[in-house]
Order: sequence, then structure tokens, then C-alpha cells
Amino acid sequence: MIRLLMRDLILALRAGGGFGLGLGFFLILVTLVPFGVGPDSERLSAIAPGVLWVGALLACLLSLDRIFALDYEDGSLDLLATAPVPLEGLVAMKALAHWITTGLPLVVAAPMLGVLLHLDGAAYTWLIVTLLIGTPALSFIGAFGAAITVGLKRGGLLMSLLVLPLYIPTLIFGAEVVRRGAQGFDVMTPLLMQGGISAGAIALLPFAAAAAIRISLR
Amino acid sequence: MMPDLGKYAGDVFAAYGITFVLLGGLIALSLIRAARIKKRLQAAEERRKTNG
Amino acid sequence: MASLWEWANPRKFMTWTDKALPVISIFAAVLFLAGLIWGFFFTPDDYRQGATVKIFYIHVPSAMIAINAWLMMLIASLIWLIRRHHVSVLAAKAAAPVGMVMTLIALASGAIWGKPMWGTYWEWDPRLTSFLILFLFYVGYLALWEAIEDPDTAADLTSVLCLVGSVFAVLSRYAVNFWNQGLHQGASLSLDKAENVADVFWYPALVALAGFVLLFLALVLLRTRTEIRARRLHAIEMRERVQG
Amino acid sequence: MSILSVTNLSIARGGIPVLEGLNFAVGTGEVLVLRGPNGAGKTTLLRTLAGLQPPLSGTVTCADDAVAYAAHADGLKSTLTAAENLKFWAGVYGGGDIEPALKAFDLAALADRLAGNLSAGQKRRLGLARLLVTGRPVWILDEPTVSLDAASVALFAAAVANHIAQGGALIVATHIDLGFDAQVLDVAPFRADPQVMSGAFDEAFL
Repeated sequence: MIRLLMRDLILALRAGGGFGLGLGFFLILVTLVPFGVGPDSERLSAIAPGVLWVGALLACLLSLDRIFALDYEDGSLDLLATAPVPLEGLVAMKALAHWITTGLPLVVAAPMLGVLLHLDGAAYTWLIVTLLIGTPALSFIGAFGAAITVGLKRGGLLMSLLVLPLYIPTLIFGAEVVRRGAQGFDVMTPLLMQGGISAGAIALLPFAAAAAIRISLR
Repeated sequence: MMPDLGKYAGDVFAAYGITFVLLGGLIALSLIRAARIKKRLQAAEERRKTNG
Repeated sequence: MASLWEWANPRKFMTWTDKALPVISIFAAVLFLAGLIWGFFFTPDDYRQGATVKIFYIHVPSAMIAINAWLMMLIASLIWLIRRHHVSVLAAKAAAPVGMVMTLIALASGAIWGKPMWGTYWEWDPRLTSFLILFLFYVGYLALWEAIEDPDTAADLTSVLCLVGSVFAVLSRYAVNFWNQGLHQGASLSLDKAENVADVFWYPALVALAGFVLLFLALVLLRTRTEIRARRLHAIEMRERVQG
Repeated sequence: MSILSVTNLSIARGGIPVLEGLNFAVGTGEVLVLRGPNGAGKTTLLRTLAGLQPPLSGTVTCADDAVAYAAHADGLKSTLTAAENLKFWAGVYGGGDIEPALKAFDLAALADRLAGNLSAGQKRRLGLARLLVTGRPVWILDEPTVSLDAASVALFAAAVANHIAQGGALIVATHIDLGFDAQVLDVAPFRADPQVMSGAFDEAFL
């Protein structure tokens, strides 16, 4: 298991852009928003939680189709499916690797980008906390989407269509926590809901994704 | 015969209109596809009988 | 002993639907038109909403079908995954476009009703938003069917998606409720609660609902028959390609 | 005694039956060579034996964790070195040392080269070396000698000979003669009638 994780991490590192690509996309997206809505700091501050969450979500989406597609193309997925590793574990490790290479850098970068958007001071802690709780769910839901579209020719675009609606609850609760945090309201309820979604996604989706891979390989 | 719809006539007609257009389209498409597939299948079954 | 499942045997399904479909279609057409004509021509205007109340005779039934069509697809997908009944999964495939169109009708009629009532076509009201999300789920489900060539693989993967999607659809419903607590749901503006509705509005609404349900049933049966034929056609064409 | 046996096996590709009525068994120290024209269903049969694909009917009996499968694609990561690729698979299969495997396929000199920079034949050798680190008794190989030169084929034959001498078994689809005693199974006579509609569903109903 650990080996699977290490392999994916090394691959992401060597392929270059594994860490950087999503992050760069996130940065550009956040930079573009003020150009679109104007430099008014109050307005930016009001939309900052939503922009940061939507940006993180799209940055996550960007690298999803590589989770299984590369292994499918070079035959590794066939070999891994016959190896003495449960496919569920494989999915979980790959999602975890995706989170470490994509989600975690976003969590680190988000506060800095928050400055660009005049995010309210009280919200920074909650931004980090919800991203930390929420991004694993994005990776695991994404791994499910990648699994269900593995082996399809136009898989990438279709995957976005399938995955984005599944991201809605995570997005709603995540942005809600930051917004409430910025206004100094109680954040416990949305935070717990988001934690529940993440826990559920991590616990259950690998099974669905593994089933989808078995179906796709046969 | 026509009920007086008052100032909302446009809205009510639009709602009914869209409904009939969408449902009509769906029904038409379903029927066209049903007929086409049925015809193609019959042709295929014929080929199967004569060739196989 | 003939079990319930035998009705889902493709040959038997084709036989009984061949006889049942015309009957159901006629009933569907009669009830559908009767409900709407009754609602449109022979009901009074609401004292607050005026004539816009007539929109509800399409809005409420289409919304109910939109949700229940997904529920039906979920059950059909489960039956396929557990018992491998092909007709079941093809019925799910057949129901999806119908559900999608119903969602669209519910959204459109809701928006048109919202313009004079709320002063805007679109409001991020939890219900409207949920229907928009439901629409996205239908689109994704259908797109996945279209993208996969092998029919059994497509059936399996779309069923899995339907299962996971259902869970997330429910989650989204709660999340959306939480996100915007429904500022626009005054009880007097809702026809969903029977006790709030006078009989003059209620009876034509019931007839219209029955019409929509039968229409849905007729369309699903028709489309399922088409899907079964399409599958048989696919099987034959594949074999012709192997030979040729 | 047999490690892997097949009774009355029928298989399908894309919903169309390709082979039917297969019966065979492979015991320790045995080699089974599958022959047949392209598209006869050899790859489908091997995938079924490896458990990647369910049979249409019949059974494949095989001990758990006995099979190592190698397909057309080698499953190598071009950004990892040859040794790293091999080490990964050794780790997955809980095996240890990769040195013997490197030596057996004459890859020791290339161990630190990135797999992406290897030639086609060298990649193939690396893919086959993977079999040695799995420690699995039954090798299921699909055209293992593609893009190998004569010397490499000899290396491969030696590795196989060593493997079966240690009680392993081999099921291979290949067109060249590897030069040892083998049962040969020509799949052509087992060709299924593609016109037969499989399962209750595809039957005629009009």
C-alpha cells in the first residue's frame, strides 16, 4: 500500500507539474477574478470565500483524469488488478496521492491568495480548516469519477460533467464555513456536515470506484 | 369560452406553451426512434434468416 | 410458479407491453388533456396569484415526476446490479430523458411563475436550485450512457453512477436547504400541502397528476421497447461485423 | 497435480462468444502453449484465466494468488528507472530481491536507466523480469517474445526453463517454438459460433 502511494508521488514529482500545475491554475484563477469583477476591495472581500473554494475545486478537477488513465494506457492497471492488492486499497492510495500532490498545496496556498482577495482576517483559520477537511473529499469523489470514465476515449470532459455536480455539497458547506467565519458566526454545523461528507466519501467511494474499474477492465 | 387570464395571460400561455413543446418534442422523438429502430431490427432479422 | 420477475423477461415484456401500451397511452392522453383543460378553462383564479395559479397544473405534476423518475431509475439500477435483469436497466435508461424533460418543464414553469410573483425569473431558492442540480445529474447519467460502447459495461457503470449520484443528490438537497433557507416559500404560495388548497384547485390538479403519471409510464414503456430492440439490433450488427 | 484447470469454459469478447467447450489443466512443471490465428480469442482466454474477465460459462479453478499475468503492454513507468520499476512490483507482490531478475534478463547494466529511454526489446525484457519478482507459480503470458531478438528469446527460454524446473507452470500464447516439452492447444477447433446469442436476453423475441 505504502509502495503504491510512494510510486504515485514519485511519478507526480518526476513528471513535473504534478505539484505545480494545479497550484498555478489556482493562482491564475484567483488573479483573474478581480479583473472580472473590478478592484473594489469590499466586493472582493465579500466574494473571496466562494472564489477560493470554487478555484480549489477546479484546480482539483484539472489533474483528476490522470489518476487512472495513465495506468490504464500503459497496462499497469491490468497488472495491478491481478496483483495481490485489493483494488479498493489501490483506489484509496491513488486518491490520497492525488490529494497530497494537489489538495495539500492548495491548502497551503489558499491563505496567500486570500490576501489578494482581501479575505476577512477572521476567516483565514476557517479557510485552512475547511480546505483541509474538504479537499480529501474532492480527491476521493474525483477518483470515483476518474474510475467510472477510465477507458473512455473522451473521458476527460465527461468526467468533469459527472464529477462537478457531485462536488456541490462539499462546496456549499466549505464556502459556508469560511463565509460564516468571516462574519464571526458559529461555524460548527457546516463544518460537521463537511466532515461527515469527507468521512463518508473516503470510507465508501473507494468501493464504488473499484467496482467501476473492474467493470471497465473486463 | 376563453377564460380571462388578466395581466398574467402571457405567463400562463408561455408556461403551457413550453410544456407542450417540450413534451411534444419528447413524444415525437421517442416515436421516431421507436419506428426507426423497429424497422432496422426487422431488416436485420431478415438478413439473419436469409444469410444464416 | 410464475414469479414477478418473469414479467421482466424481454420476450414476455415485449408481448404484454404490445397490448398494454395502446391502452395506457389512450388513458394517459385523456387524463392529461382532461386535467389541463379543466385546470386551464374551468377553474377560478386565485385571489392573490391571479391566473398564474393555472401554471401549477403543469408545474407540480412535472416536478413530482422529475423526482420520482430518478427514484425509479435508482430502483431499476439496483435490480440490474443485483439480479442482472436487462429490461430493468434499459427501463432506467429509457426513463432518464423523460425525467430530464420533466425537470426542464418544472424549472421553466417555475421560472415563468416566479417572474410575476417574485419579480424575477430565477431565484436561488432551495427548491429551484435542487431541480437545477437534478437536471445536471440527468445530463451526466445520459452522457455516460452515450459514451460507452459495450451495452453491458454501460449498464453497469451507469447503474453505479446512479447509485452514487442518488446519495449525492440527497446530500445536495440538504446542503442547498442549509445554504439558502428558502426565503420564498410562504405556505400560501405552495400547492404541495393539500390542506392549503381549495377543492376547486385540488381536483383538476389530481387529474392532471394522474395524466402526467400515465404519460410518464407510457413514454417509459415505449422507450424501453425501443431500447430492447436497439440492443437486439446491436447484438445482430456486432455479429454481422464479425462474419463480414 | 494441476495448479490451474479449466472445465467447459466458454468466453466472449464484446458480448460475442469466441471460444467454447475448453477443457484443460496445467500442472506443476508444465507448459501450455496456445496457438491459433489472430483474433481467435487467445488474449481473451488469457485475460479470463488471469481473472480480469468473467467467463461466459464454465469454470476456471485456480489457487488463490497463484497467477502472474503479463500482457502486450509492459506496465512500465517511463519516468522510473528499470530498477525502480522492478522494485515497485517486487514490493507489491511482497517479494524481495530484484538482482536475480535483473541478471536473468541481462538488465543489470541498464538498472539505473529510465524506463522511457530503453529500447522496445529492453522494455520487454524488463516487463518479463517482473514475472521473476512476483514469486507466483503460474505465469500467464500473452505474446511474450514480441520485439525480442534471438539472444533475448534465449534468455527468456532459460528463465522459463528455470521457473518450471522449480515447480512453476506456464501458459503462453506464442507463435515461436521456445524449445521445450509443451502441451500445445490449438484454439481454432473450439471457435464458438458467433451467431449464437448468449444468455437469455439477446434471444429473438419478435
